[in-house]
Amino acid sequence: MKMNKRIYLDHSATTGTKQEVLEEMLPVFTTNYGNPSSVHSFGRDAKKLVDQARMRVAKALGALPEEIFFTAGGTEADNWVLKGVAYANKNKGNHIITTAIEHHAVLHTCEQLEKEGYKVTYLPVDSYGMISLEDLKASITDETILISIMYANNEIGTVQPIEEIGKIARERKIYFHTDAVQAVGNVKIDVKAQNIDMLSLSGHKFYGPKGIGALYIRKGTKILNLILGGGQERGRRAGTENVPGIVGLGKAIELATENIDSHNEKLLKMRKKLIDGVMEKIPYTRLNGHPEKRLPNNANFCFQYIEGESLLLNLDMKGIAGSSGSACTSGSLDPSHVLLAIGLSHEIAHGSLRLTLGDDNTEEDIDYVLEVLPEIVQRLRSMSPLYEKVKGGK
Amino acid sequence: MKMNKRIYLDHSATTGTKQEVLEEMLPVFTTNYGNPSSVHSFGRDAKKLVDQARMRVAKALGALPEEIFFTAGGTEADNWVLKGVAYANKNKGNHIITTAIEHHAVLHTCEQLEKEGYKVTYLPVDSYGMISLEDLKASITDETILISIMYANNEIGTVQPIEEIGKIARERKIYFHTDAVQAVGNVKIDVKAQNIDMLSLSGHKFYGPKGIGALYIRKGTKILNLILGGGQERGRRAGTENVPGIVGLGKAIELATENIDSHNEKLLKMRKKLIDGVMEKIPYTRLNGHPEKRLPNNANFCFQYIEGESLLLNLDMKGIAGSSGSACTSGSLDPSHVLLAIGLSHEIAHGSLRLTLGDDNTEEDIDYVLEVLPEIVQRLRSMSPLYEKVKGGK
Amino acid sequence: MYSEKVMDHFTAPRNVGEIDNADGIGEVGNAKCGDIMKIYLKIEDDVIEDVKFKTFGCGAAIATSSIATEMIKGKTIDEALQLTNKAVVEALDGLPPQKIHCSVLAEEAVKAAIEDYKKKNNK
Ligand SMILES: Cc1ncc(COP(=O)(O)O)c(C=O)c1O
Ligand SMILES: Cc1ncc(COP(=O)(O)O)c(C=O)c1O
Ligand code: FES
Ligand code: FES
Repeated sequence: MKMNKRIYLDHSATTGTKQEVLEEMLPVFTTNYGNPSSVHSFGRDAKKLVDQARMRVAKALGALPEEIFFTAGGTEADNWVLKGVAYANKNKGNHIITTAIEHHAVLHTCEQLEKEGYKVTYLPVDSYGMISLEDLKASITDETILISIMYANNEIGTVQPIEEIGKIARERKIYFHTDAVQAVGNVKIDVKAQNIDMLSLSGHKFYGPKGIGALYIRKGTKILNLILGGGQERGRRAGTENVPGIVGLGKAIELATENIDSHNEKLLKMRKKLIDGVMEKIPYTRLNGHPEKRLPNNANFCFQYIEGESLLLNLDMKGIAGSSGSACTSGSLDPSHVLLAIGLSHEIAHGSLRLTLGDDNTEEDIDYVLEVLPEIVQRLRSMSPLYEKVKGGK
Repeated sequence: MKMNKRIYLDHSATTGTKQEVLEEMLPVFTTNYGNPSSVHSFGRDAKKLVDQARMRVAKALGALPEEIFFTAGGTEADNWVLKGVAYANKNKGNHIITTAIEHHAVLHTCEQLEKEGYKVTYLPVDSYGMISLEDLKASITDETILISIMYANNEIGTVQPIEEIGKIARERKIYFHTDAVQAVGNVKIDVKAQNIDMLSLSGHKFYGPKGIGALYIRKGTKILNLILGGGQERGRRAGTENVPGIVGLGKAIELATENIDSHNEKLLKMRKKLIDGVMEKIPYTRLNGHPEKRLPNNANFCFQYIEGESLLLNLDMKGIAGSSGSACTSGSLDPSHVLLAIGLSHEIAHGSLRLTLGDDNTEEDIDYVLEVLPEIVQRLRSMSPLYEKVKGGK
Repeated sequence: MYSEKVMDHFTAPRNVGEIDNADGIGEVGNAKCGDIMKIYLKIEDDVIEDVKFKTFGCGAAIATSSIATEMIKGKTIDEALQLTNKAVVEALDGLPPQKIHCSVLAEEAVKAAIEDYKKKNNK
């Protein structure tokens, strides 16, 4: 099969590493390859690089450098927060509040904690994927030790009222963690102003490398370690530092936060064109997520009567890379828990398509999608026993 | 300070990434940057790369590809084994056997498990750093669920009788894990022939990238997950795969195992020259570790009457990078637990120097060390109140 | 992920559509992933003269529907009843393990359509 175009519209799954980021990483592989724990010059050079990256991450979040801890990614950061805070604060209580639409890194860790005797409240969301602050307040008990609510959802892009949540948590003296893996680079973050106590991020979501992330932990937060061993990261996270990854993460977050306004402006314009075009050209289509309070790069649709995987495969053959919350793509039996949580039926959730824009996309990419997608949907619908009934009924 | 030479003799701390390894990684950052879980061509390309790397790792160990799981490094692999096996086999027993000279990734996790009610036996070692098989047999009880013994020690280089340990474990139907972080690339490994059930490794110790490692888990082994979240690594280790890191690890382990004979021959020759030279030129010196059963790249000395950190700093000023088990370099109050376990006094352990050779070293490097080191030791000794007494007594 | 054969039947599915006044119609749903397959048969003298399908499902579901219709066309209903999901998977040069259940859908849809025909004709 000859493929002329490759249009990547799956930036929420992962992004390519920017050239400028890679260039800072390269000498760290082959020249400044020392172990930051070593006493000699190779080690000191490496340590300087790690310190510089830590400062860059801190600056991007409005945190102090000593509040930043590097991890192997967003998943490890999420696991660390939940277990670390739960185990360290057992004496204060055993209740955790989160939402029904968190990433599995949070949800599966919560389920594990439930098995160990912790109580977890999974806040519901409305049809836009928003939690209710009233629900949150009502769910707080004297036993509540942690509120963990994602900044922005990875599937439908809905952005939660983080500042308000932070205020409520601070008033009640409960730790507040936010999984900001999808938010960094798309949303302006200030952990102090927003009363965030802990925040997870992952390099490969904002044009940095894969396999590196960070956890911001406000000074004074009681949290146990997750990964035990050597004294790296000031005794909080063991394992030889991934120095090239850390350097890349530092550069990537600097670029992402410096350029956030122009980045967002460009993405919002493309997204509007995409959403308007799809909604206009394809009937029986629904936009998932909040119409305004959503990530600037996220478009998520449900096309009734068709199924996500066959849609993705067809798009792929036309060179377009997207994703779907369909059960058929996930290898699990149910479609995405996020789509179910916003109230979609299994059948509708089945036909979801997520297109997430990035810095490398152009207006022409959108034109091409708007040319190709309606045809594909039409073709799949013509094969669908469900669509037949609708047409018949018309 | 002008530095003419930089001679890296700290390859057990970390190695630089080989050019050939880096070259395979580069396109994965910027071109084949897909998420291996994605349905589209970017995802499939990434998945192919991960599968290829998994095959390379499997081949190097004599394992099956489906027995290899990628982690963020040796530390995570060690944490995973100990917690995962302990929690999964609670019903069978609560006793773990390890050694007094393991890496902290193993030791600190064992200490954590002890707090949770598990019993841990730390086998002692002889003055060469060898465990005794009789001790091992005697320490096995009906409650023993795991034997975790490192393949080769990171400080003194002593290589344990892995095959014999594997046999004992298999006969008693106890899981056997070995931390082979220092062994891979230096020692020939065959997990099936050696009856190894689990094995940890870390890319940056054999000219691969930092921040990537792997755990081999023999099919059928009962072990719980450590990092929870998405369904990556066939549901066993969550988190978006570090694809460039995985590709680099695969290439590095292939190179390391292909070239092991010539690598070892070269290192052994240099090491002999180094050890013979040092022992001959510097009095009151002791070689730590086993004289023969040791890693081909490891030389570890104790120079009486001087302290490791000042030695390292002096060497560093001459462009030589080494390491020490001195308390002053470790940030902890005690010198290396390994040096204490082989029976050294605090005072002697204080004066240790580890020089670990690598592919980039030459005979000239050794000549230079043999020229510079005796002078430095002499100078430091001349400043030492302890040495004064010795000389006085002569 | 998918074999060339699967991709071929997925991109150019054979026998898509409906048959007016079909002699037998089978519609089955896949309890596992919520997908639906519908098969229409035109039968004369217990021989399947024509067959069409419609499917709401993944790539594997579409490909299995397509090849299953090819495999039963021109066969007697007794022969068609012998069709197994295993035969369908083999004809497609295999399916990924998590997609085997999709082939069960094809087998069930064929059987349901023949049952429908038998019931209508009191056989
Ligand atoms: C919201 C959210 N949290 C956590 C993660 C996990 O990050 P990683 O896969 O980099 O570990 C992801 C991405 O996969 C995500 O989108
Ligand atoms: C024997 C041994 N085990 C485990 C580790 C931990 O590996 P890493 O630091 O890559 O996580 C090391 C190296 O630091 C080691 O030498
Ligand atoms: S029909 Fe859903 S997985 Fe195949
Ligand atoms: S004398 Fe300063 S730390 Fe040892």
